[in-house]
Amino acid sequence: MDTSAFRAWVHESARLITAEAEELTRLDAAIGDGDHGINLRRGFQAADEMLDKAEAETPGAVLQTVGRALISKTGGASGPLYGTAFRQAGKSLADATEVDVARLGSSLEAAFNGIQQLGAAHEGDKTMLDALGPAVTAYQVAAEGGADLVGATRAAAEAAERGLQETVPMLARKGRASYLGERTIGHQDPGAASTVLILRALATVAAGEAT
Amino acid sequence: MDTSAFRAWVHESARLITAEAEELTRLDAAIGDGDHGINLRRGFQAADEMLDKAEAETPGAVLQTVGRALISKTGGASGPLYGTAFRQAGKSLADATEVDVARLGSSLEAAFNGIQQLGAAHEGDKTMLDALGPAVTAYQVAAEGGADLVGATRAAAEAAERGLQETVPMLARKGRASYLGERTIGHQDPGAASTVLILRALATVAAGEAT
Amino acid sequence: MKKLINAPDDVLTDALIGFGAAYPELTVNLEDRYITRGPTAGKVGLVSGGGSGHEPLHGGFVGYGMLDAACPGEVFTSPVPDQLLAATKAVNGGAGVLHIVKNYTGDVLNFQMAAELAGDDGLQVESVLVNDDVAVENSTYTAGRRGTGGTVFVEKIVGAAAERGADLATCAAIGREVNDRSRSFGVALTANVIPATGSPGFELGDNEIEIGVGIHGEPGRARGPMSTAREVAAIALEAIHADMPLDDEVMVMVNGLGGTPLIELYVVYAAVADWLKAHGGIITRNLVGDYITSLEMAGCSITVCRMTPDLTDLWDAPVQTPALRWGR
Amino acid sequence: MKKLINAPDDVLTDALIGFGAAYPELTVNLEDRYITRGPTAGKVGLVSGGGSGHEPLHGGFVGYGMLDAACPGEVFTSPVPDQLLAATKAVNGGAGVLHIVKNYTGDVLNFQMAAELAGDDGLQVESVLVNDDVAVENSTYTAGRRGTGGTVFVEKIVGAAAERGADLATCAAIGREVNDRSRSFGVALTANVIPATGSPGFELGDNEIEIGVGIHGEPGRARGPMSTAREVAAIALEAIHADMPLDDEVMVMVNGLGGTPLIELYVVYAAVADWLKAHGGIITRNLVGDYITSLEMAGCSITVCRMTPDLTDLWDAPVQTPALRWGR
Ligand SMILES: Nc1ncnc2c1ncn2[C@@H]1O[C@H](COP(=O)(O)OP(=O)(O)O)[C@@H](O)[C@H]1O
Ligand SMILES: Nc1ncnc2c1ncn2[C@@H]1O[C@H](COP(=O)(O)OP(=O)(O)O)[C@@H](O)[C@H]1O
Ligand SMILES: [Mg+2]
Ligand SMILES: [Mg+2]
Ligand SMILES: [Mg+2]
Ligand SMILES: [Mg+2]
Repeated sequence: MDTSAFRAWVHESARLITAEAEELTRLDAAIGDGDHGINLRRGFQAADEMLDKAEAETPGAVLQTVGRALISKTGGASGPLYGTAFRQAGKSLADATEVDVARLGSSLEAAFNGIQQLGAAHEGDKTMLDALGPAVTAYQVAAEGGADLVGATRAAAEAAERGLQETVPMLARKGRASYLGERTIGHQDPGAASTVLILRALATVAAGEAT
Repeated sequence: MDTSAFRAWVHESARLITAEAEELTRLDAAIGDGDHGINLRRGFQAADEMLDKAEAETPGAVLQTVGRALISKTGGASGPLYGTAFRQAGKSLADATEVDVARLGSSLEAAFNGIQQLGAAHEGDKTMLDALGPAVTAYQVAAEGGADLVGATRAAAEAAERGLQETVPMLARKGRASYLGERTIGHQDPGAASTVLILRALATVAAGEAT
Repeated sequence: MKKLINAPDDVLTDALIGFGAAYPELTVNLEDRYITRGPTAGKVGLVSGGGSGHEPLHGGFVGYGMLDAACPGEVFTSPVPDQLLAATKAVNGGAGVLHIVKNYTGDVLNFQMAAELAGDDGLQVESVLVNDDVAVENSTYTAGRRGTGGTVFVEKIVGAAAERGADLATCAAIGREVNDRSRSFGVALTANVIPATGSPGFELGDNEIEIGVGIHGEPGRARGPMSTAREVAAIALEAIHADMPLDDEVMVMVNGLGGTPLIELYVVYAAVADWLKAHGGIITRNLVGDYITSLEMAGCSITVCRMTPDLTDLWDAPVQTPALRWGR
Repeated sequence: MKKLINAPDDVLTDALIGFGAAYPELTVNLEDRYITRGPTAGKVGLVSGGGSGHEPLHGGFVGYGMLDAACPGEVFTSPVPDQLLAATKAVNGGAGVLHIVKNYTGDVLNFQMAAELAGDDGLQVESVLVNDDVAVENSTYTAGRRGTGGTVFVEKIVGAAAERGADLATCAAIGREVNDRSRSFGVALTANVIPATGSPGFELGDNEIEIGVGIHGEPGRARGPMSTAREVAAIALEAIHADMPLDDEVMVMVNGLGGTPLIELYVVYAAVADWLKAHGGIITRNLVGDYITSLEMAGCSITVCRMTPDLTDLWDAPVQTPALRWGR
């Protein structure tokens, strides 16, 4: 994937999140404060616009620009978390102008670690990590099994989707949802749902299917 | 009517107003602020209790005690108006220990004048005067025609009831209802409705039917 | 009915007990139902009162620089002459007592009786009638305009004058001047619920507002569709402007009716400031918050007073009450 | 949705414009979204912030004796690091800046990032985390207790200390002490409506209350039947008492959540005073009113702080902000 593919990923993410903003907000209303879709729409639209104007000439620069934009514009818990994820992913790409399967894998891992360190959540706490964690693992398994970018990103997106479903029976232990304790059981985690969208956008772009 | 009959009138008025408080309040909610029943129940119950303790030994003293109690306890527009009515009626009886048809008639007229002077309303303004005015007239016509206390008070109560019905098409020009202008048309005036109850209590007592 | 009360009949007593506990610098007379800071020798005493449910009015305005006593009636019911008389006597410092009365038949009659009784007892009593609500046509066919937000301005400004030693006639004259220069207009988004009845004062559709509502939920000029803060501000200011030109130095109050979040009042204030600017008005002083409420009603009222340098000076004078404090 | 706004997306901007117009003594930076009174040379700068919808918190507490700047996020959404950083720089008087942060993941993370960025720029930044809400079990299985009413106490008391020249470490220590001594508990009678979504945060039956509700409408410990003010006060105080004994000198805030009439808060305050008296508590200071709200939610929260003579002295120190004023 080259710089323009990474730009396309961000654009497609913004498009999907905008389209699904109400659903994300609805999920957050059930176990949080009902603003996740609003927050991410604001953040990703800003990131997309900022990117249009920015001279980000490497994939790493693109992701770091997005990270900063998300941090500056999103607010809430998800802003710093996703912002950090994109910044760390971008940093891990250094100056590369072309990103191969392995490199993308380690940048996804860097994203995971960034969220993990900042938010101090663990898989099973019913957060975005419960979609991202399985996705990173599935990606790496696929890549080690010889999958190309298309296959590995599809595996990641699918694993994220399964991870999202697995948040349903979980009891939230981080973020605002944790105040609800038992009452979070039976609901999807909104952050896990947005992670699915971002990874779906990645798979779409890798497959060359983005609009 | 002797002192104890006047006491019985007050007691019967308090009973009727308490029984009809919700209906009076409902009428006031439609074109006022929904407290007429609450106000008068508070006022008449206080008057009734105060009378139990007071050494009012003439009909005039009874009515003046009631008037003072109504003024002290009712609040709203109706408190001073009814309070003044009872005080003026009481004053007009001076030291009489027994009140005959004619004397009761002039005390009702004193009550009317008291309200009229204090509130500066006229018949037709959709107030308690629209029940009391016709009642006073009917009482006097009956008395002049030779009716006894039973007949004259019955005539008064019946005329008040008709007067109340006639408030329905009227446009309120005094009190809180006046702010509604046209929107008062089609509703009974709450103060006219309470006047009917007080006069009905009088007729009941005069007929010796009070419980 | 969902209210933080113990029983509908106990609301006023319980609230007075709580108020007294919260403000130990004031005295609550539970027997005679008034709140006072006591008499000040040689100063005109200021007494106001009216039905409860408009808090902080009037109890919240008792204190240095404003009222000497407030007489709360039952919710939305005017106080009775006895309590007004007791309060009048309690704040008499020898220079007479001024009654500040909102123009409602009940308030007017009860204050009038109290004033007569006080006069019988040899007290000098004057009264100022506040009737600033332009939503009511001021005709001979109504009880006249209602007293609403202008009351806050009257109580503050006369309070300052009294504190500075103005005599009874002067206090009354200043009060009347403030009233003459003040106009209000209110809009409700939801109805309030009187504790004693437990049901809403009126029914409003999901997309309806009551335009020109009174502070007891008395219906107004008309119902209209829910509109923006800018439109609501324009409706209110146009109604006021039609009655009193707003193209000069004015003081503005954007007042919450009890159930409106403060953030919305800021939004309305921005719209009011904009409208006035466009019409040549200059806001020299303002209040934004809940000052004269209508229980939990959502909505706001806008009050404007055309200022003079003297009135501004009195407005700026120190005030120390539960609800208004500055300058000392 | 019935709100006095122009458009859901414009609420914060319009409110900031209105706030700025209403309080010309403060500066509203619309670009970077903060409210400030500017830096004071040699004084520790105090910055707080959080989602909007809790007015007067925090903007209403900017001024002499309290905050130097407040950063409002979108409604119920924490502010972003950029605005926190801009505000931090704007109030730096050379003695460092203290961040007062309510314990919500979003607030914590955004403030943390801002502090790091400020540190990179050579600024000295400390932060105090407020987590006073006993309705949340303080366990390793949650994000920890929420910051609610105690924030008002922390901001006022640290504000006084900073004004008197306390250094950054001392300000932070005092802030933590106030937080350690403060506990809150909230009860909702109705839900609020976020402008951007237009629908209630939760559904409550006609006879239900949410016990232990958060200031964003986060559900609490349990739902219960509608009960009296006395019972509500007892539920809240028992929950607090179980966590921190209330048998000593305390400051109490009875805070309205936005849609509750002031008269009801007085009734609750009477119940609180009664309960504390019966349990050996002595109220030495109090606040009754809307200080940290949740849009139009009906209900109240009760916050208690165990006082020391030093804290009382700082509490009594002069404060001049839109929402709290005394002593100068
Ligand atoms: N400590 C954390 N670690 C990882 N993810 C978290 C953490 N806290 C919250 N989240 C994620 O953030 C999501 C909520 O984001 P959002 O609604 O935008 O923020 P807020 O909770 O501040 O309103 C949750 O669904 C969860 O996935
Ligand atoms: N000026 C007046 N003259 C005579 N009766 C009046 C006048 N104003 C009001 N009333 C009567 O008072 C009644 C309302 O009484 P009430 O509801 O107890 O007082 P308030 O209007 O203060 O709430 C009206 O229905 C009307 O009959
Ligand atoms: Mg959220
Ligand atoms: Mg009435
Ligand atoms: Mg009334
Ligand atoms: Mg949020």
